[in-house]
Amino acid sequence: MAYKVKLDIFEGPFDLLVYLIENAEMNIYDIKVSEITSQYLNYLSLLQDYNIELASEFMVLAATLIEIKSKMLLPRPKIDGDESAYEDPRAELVQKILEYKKFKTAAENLEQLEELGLKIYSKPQEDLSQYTKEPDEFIDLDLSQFVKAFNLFIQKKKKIEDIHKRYEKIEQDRMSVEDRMIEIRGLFKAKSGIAFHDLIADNQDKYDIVLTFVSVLELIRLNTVSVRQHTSLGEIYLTLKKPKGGELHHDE
Amino acid sequence: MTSKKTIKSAFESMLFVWGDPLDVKVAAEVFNIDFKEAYGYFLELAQEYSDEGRGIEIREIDKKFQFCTRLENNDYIEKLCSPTKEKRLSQPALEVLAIIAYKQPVTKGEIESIRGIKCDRVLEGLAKKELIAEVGRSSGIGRPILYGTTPEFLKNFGFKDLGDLPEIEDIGETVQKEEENESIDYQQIALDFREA
Amino acid sequence: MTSKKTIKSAFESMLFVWGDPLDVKVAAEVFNIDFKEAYGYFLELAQEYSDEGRGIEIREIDKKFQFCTRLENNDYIEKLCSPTKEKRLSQPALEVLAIIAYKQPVTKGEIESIRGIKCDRVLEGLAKKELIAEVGRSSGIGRPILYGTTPEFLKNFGFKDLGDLPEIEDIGETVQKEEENESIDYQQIALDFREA
Repeated sequence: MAYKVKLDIFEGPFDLLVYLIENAEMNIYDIKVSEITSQYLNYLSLLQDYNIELASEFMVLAATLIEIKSKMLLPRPKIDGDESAYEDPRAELVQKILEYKKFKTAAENLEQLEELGLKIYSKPQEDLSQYTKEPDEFIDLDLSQFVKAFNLFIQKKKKIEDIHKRYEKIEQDRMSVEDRMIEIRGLFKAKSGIAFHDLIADNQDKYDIVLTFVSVLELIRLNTVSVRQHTSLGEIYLTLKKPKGGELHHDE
Repeated sequence: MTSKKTIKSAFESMLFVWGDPLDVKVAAEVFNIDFKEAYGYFLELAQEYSDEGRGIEIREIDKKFQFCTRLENNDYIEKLCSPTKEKRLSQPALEVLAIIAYKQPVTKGEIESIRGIKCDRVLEGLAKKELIAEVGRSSGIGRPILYGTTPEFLKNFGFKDLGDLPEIEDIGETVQKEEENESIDYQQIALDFREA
Repeated sequence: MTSKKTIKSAFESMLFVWGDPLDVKVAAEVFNIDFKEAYGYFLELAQEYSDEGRGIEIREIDKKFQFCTRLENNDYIEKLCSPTKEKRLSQPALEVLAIIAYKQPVTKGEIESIRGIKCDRVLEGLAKKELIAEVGRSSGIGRPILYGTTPEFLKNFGFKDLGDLPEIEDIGETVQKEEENESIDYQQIALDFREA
């Protein structure tokens, strides 16, 4: 049977082989290797006659076809008379052709979808600059950062505590007992009796209260003032004692 | 003759592809119908989009029609188009956030006594970012506001719930280790003080 | 909270302005809703446009949505104007693309072994058209590049996602079925051959 050579550039050796097989209307599972090989080789030489550059892969498949053809000529070795144990030399080629055909069909499907796709239009993006305003703030946080922040804080706090432990608080210069005694005695210029409570202002701290109390005790010891308490835990009244000999003096 | 439905659908496609205001006359020519008929279809389409409250509308400009967005959606478009800027929380903000996360519900006073510094501005910022919120009032004097973290906080850190917060004991250990390493520095500082 | 109607309307505006496929995730963020909710709204919108036979449709591509024209209106659009069309792919390009689409991620070597011929130039062309991209490296010898298809591929061929690709097994079966049906013919032809 004469076949007409189509002078298309085939995409590859498999493409050409599939074309030849289909053109010869052969069953893929029962390729007449001898026939297809000679067709394949004829085609290659024809292409060469036309000075069409052939990829080396076409030659590789030619060699494979010739190899299969020669194997087919060999008598089938019968292993225990089991025909099924005989491996058809064409098996691998058939698999490859099927695999290729599968994707050739897939490509044809894609081609149709591409054609449909080209008939659907989307629109270009609008000028978004008219909508863009100040960028939104976006808080970027992760756990490690969070833990780190907390650690840093605890460290800082411990450092401060540590420093507190190691250093004594330096007190400001405060009023002495002597100064306070002079102050209290001064108060008696205006009145003869003073309630202890009146010596302590509301805003005074422990130091001031103790200072006042110690100063009063000292004044008693020096006999400068006398104290009276009418009820237990009641108010303490201070009165200035008449100085025996004019000025106050330190006895002992 | 082409059905009204087909023509109207085609007009929508044409408006969409054309982008600019589409002349009714030009559109009418595609179907060989008169101006009045085409104009009527455009008006019908515009009415449909308007009635359905669609996010796109068909507006008429001088016997031409054009797709455009619904004015009311401008804010959302702006939000879509505005690039987001990454903003990290400051150290004070992270500290306050950590204290609230672990001690919630907590008052401003408690936070300030832990940090030893005022934190009104920081609280304001965190509340604005929706990481913390007022969760109630303390029964204490002046009934101060109690603060707690929000679901936004959980989302930001990828926490499922507050149980996902790292154990505070673990944090304590880490701190102690680091403290030991740094104890030499403290002594040096102590020396400086005495000499001064 | 924003009403469903408002969100859907805003999504339409956003789709329109954006033009390109709009990521559901990005749209969801504008309203602080979760992906699933936003995705549901987009599907509803797409259904509405489709049900109403609108001239514009909302198509899904890889978890993104985009407005596009109705396929059936192509002729009218072309009558109105001649939109610029992308060049169609060559036969080799389609084959390589098909292999990549079905077998991704796939190396150049695998593609070449199926087609029996080198495909460097074809790959280059497809990558330039952004239909395929390098998606990683194989763990095989020489760590060859792995190729996969892109969202642009899905868009151009009208696939929602890769699951939309026609089943490749079906293709195989079709081949086999046809072969079986036609086997009688082959035998007859075989007979002819012998006679010839």
